[in-house]
Amino acid sequence: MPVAPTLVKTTYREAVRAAMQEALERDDRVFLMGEDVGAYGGCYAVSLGLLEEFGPERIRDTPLSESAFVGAGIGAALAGMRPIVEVMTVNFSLLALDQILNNAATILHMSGGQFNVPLVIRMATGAGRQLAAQHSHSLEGWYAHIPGIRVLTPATVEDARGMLWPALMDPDPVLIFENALLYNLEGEIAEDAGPVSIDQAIVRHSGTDITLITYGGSLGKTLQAAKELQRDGIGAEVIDLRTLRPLDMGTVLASVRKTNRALIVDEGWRSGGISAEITTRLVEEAFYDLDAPVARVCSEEVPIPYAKHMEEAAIPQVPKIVAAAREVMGFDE
Amino acid sequence: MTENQIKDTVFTALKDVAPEADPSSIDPDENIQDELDIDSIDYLNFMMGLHEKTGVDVPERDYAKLATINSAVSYLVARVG
Amino acid sequence: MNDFVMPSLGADMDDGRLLEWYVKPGDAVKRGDIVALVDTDKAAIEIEIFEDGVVSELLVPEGEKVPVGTPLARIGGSGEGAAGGMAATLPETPPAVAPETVIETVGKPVPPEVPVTQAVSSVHATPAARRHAQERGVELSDVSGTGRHGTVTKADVEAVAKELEATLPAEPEPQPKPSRKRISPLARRLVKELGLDLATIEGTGPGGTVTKADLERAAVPAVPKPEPKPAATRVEPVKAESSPREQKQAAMRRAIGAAMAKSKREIPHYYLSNRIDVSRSLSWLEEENLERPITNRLVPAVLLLKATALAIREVPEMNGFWLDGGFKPSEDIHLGMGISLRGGGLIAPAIHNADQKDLDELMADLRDLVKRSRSGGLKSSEMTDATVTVTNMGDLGVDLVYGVIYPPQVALIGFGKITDQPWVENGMIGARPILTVTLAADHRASDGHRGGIFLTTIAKVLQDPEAL
Amino acid sequence: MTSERIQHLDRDHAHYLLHQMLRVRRFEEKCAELYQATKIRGFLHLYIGEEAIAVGAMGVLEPDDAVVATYREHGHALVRGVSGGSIMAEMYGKQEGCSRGRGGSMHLFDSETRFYGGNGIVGGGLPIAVGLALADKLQNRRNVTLCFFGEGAVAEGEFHESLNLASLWDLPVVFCCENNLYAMGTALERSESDTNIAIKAASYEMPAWTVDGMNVLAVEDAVRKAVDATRQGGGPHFLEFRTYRFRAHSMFDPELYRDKAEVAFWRDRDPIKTFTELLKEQELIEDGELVQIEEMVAAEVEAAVAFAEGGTWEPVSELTRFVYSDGSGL
Repeated sequence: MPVAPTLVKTTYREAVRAAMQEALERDDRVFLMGEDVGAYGGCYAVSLGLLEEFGPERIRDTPLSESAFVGAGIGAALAGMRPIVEVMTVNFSLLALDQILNNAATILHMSGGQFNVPLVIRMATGAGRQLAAQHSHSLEGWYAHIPGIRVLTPATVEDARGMLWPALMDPDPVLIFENALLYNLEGEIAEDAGPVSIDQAIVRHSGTDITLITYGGSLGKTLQAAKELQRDGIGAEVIDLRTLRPLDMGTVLASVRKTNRALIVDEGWRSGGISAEITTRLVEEAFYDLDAPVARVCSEEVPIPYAKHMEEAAIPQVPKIVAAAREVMGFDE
Repeated sequence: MTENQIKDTVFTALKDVAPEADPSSIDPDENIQDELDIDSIDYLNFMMGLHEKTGVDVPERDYAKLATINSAVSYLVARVG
Repeated sequence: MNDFVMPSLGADMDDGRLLEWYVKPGDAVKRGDIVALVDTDKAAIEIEIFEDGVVSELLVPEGEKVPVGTPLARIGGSGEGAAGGMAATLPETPPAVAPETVIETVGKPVPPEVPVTQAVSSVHATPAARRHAQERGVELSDVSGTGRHGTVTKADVEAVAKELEATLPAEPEPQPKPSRKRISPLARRLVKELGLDLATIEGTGPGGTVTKADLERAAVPAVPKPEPKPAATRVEPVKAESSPREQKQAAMRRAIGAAMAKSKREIPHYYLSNRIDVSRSLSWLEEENLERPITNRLVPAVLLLKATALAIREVPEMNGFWLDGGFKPSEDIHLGMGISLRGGGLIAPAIHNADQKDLDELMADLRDLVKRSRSGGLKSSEMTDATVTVTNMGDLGVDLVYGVIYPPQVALIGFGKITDQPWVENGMIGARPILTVTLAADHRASDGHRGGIFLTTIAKVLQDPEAL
Repeated sequence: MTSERIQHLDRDHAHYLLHQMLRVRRFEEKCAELYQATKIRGFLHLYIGEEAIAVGAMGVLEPDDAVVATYREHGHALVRGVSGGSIMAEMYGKQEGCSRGRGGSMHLFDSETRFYGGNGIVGGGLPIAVGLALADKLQNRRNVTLCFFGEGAVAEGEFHESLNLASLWDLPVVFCCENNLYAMGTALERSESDTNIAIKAASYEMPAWTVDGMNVLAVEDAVRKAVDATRQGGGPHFLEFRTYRFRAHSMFDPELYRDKAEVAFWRDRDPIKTFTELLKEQELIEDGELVQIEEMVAAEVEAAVAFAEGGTWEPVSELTRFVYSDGSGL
């Protein structure tokens, strides 16, 4: 008789930390660098304790110079290391955008396949903590625009624990976006939880009437919305994309072909966002399977405001998702 | 079948192949194909319609004898019992 | 003797104006010397020569603008030992080569006295002006530009279009787009697959949209969907507006116009024709029809269709599609049959696998298609499946068809009227029923040689009607 | 240049240096010609006038050392050991090119010689060089990374971030600033508050010297000292080479920003011309030998062009190869 795995209670934060701890133990080439990852323990306390355990050579505090230390990560990866570069938040990653876009994503191709860049860049993303416009971006869809990199958006404790190792073993640059609101998320995972796929979406809730497609910080809200829809007799299937590049359209299409209706929930802005990409692919590949127009719940097209009620109004919320789903189903509220 | 009935039959058969046309409005001595802009298939369907309604089997070589409404009517009058 | 040509100083440089010669005939030049000043779109740049020699002739006078690759001067063999030391030891430089692309478009080197700019430059027009010109049927070369550097703008095109309009009978007002029955893509697909009549199905979705649930309600057992959706219960049915026939025709006119404009714009047509003696076919057909009841009779067009289908088997380059820059031949032979609709418009529904059908089957298909075309009962797959189109205009008295290919197909076969004509055979002249068959084919997919074989094959097959 | 240095100049080594400089010069002259004949497209930035720097520096390196360069890098690649044929083929866009025709003039890469590319973004290579050096240090390898960039990069944040990081972490990288006085068309004094670049570098607590970049022996001496010290664990070093490019910034440059007298002044200091004169004066080379070297170079350039001409176009079906290591387009 198979033995059920022992489940342990953990948080998203601890899961990321455990993943890094494991990677540092398993592979000498792995090291962590970023702003305040060492002595401070990480801006979100993700790397707390790692400096003591692995020393300053492998847990490197950097100056506030995103371009230099992300570029240095690229160089170190080119020369055989497996760096984990932590950019404190996606908002600061813009200072390193040149390195990510012009170097990390291009060198393999520009060198005719001679040099690959096995680099992992982790960063926090998302709004919801009243940090106003400069600290609330959700630009993961933006990064997913770039061929040459892989974009992961772990939304669960299992994924936070399991995505790092395969990302480090991937020969090409991988960006991991951790929604800052998830760090306190609690969940149970197997004590020996291992790697998870980094190119497949997953069905988090089954249903037959409408497919809700989401990822990252919006997964919880979408699952909540699915529960409410259930009370109305609407069976919503919730898909967690998990990776924005590659986009696992196979899983999405299979679901939409079943439900014939799709709603995308994305904390990014609507115009030109990942939701637009998914919509387009649905139109391209499942046009004749649709029974209603594809719908989206995205962030409003404003810089995210500070005031709590305004911020809440700006980003996707459960009632909005429920209302949009009902509209797709043909309800006129 | 009276001549008028036959004429009605011709009109009905024509309407079947050219539903948007009004056969009664065309010159009964003009060429039907030209007047109603119908092609050989339509014409064959016309012949089949007449056959179905009157029992007359028009051989191919006689097609020219049914080129106008008047000639078609007289051709049929001579053959319908 | 080598030519010194207008150099290319960047991918965006198409031509340059020779502002000043720094050398004259008889001057010795050596590799690396600056010999002229050239004005480009960006700035005046001094240009250098890459060989040693003596300037024998200046081909382009100062002030003239010439395309990249145009010879500017002739350079004779190195009369003087130019530089000492390093340069002198270099291997002789091959003549500078003009880029192939320029040679193609510019043709021969232009003699200096010709004002080259006019001879080679095409009309400068803004993208909006180009589109507008196309829409309004205005030739860009007829428009004088008032924009920057004489660029033709949309306003310029509009001015010419207005002039043209004044001289032409007024066009009818464009009809509003006919309203379309709202139907979900899925339901649309199912209607087609199940062969349902959309007109009989009532839409109960938002705005009267027909959804899969509506098809289920229409008691169609083939639609699989066990559990009804809540949406199905509470939406008021809204009737789609019926569209007037004129609007439908105007829409069809526009669609044909768009397809044909695309064809003329993109497809390099070539045309071939053959006169065919169809006496054997016709007499065989007459015999055959004598024995047939009226319901089973054949029309000559059937023989032509069958002959065409068989010839396509021999010359498959006529059958298929030009897609994504390449020819995709089709294994199946679906003949699109050009059928004109009374009152205007043209459609070309397909007779499927025409080469595998006997004459009776083809006749049945043809009659069925014509009938349904006229009454509007065609399936959309029949409208889109054709792999090649045949148009028979003989019934209208047309002698010769100059076809326009229906994209993305690659050929159109036209049959004219069968008329008695003088015909010479074995040195003797006689009257024979003659049919002219024409081929309009896409030169990207085939060439005239294959096209010729194709037409000859049709002629040959028609000489042996029993075998059809 | 000290007379002592000249006294110790070995005849073969002198010929090597001259040969290398002529290789770069003639190769690039051919590039200019081929560009105007439209064989080479894109941007073409020529190094003519600055050859002494790449030649003086590369001779000092060990095979496992790394090089990061800029978009003006034909000379660096050629002297580092990337074959002329594969460089020329790259500029032609042929798949036999050192980057399979994916990079062109600005993006020459070669794993054999640890040549980490020409970089098309000013300052973009500095952080990568820091990272390469970090990896060598973390893995206890005694390699040195040589990072070339122009003085225009000094205005970029990445210059300061990278120098700071390299110094802070004591990394084995030698920064080689090729100061040719113009960032495209912007003269140094029009873009820097303090035009003494070595002083700026020194403020990051690393040894920094200014070197005559038109003198191949001076370059060689300086790079040797810096590389040796860095390899011994002396941390990053900084060299500012004063030099001048004789040609326009790129092919499409009317050179409105500098006057001809200035160009003539620097041309008079042509590193090849002055070094040739020196060798003749010291009787380290004879006219016959000079002709021989030129012939060798001409043959090499000719062979490179023939190789590029004979190269093939990569099939378009391979377009999405090398976007990801597994060959997928994702």
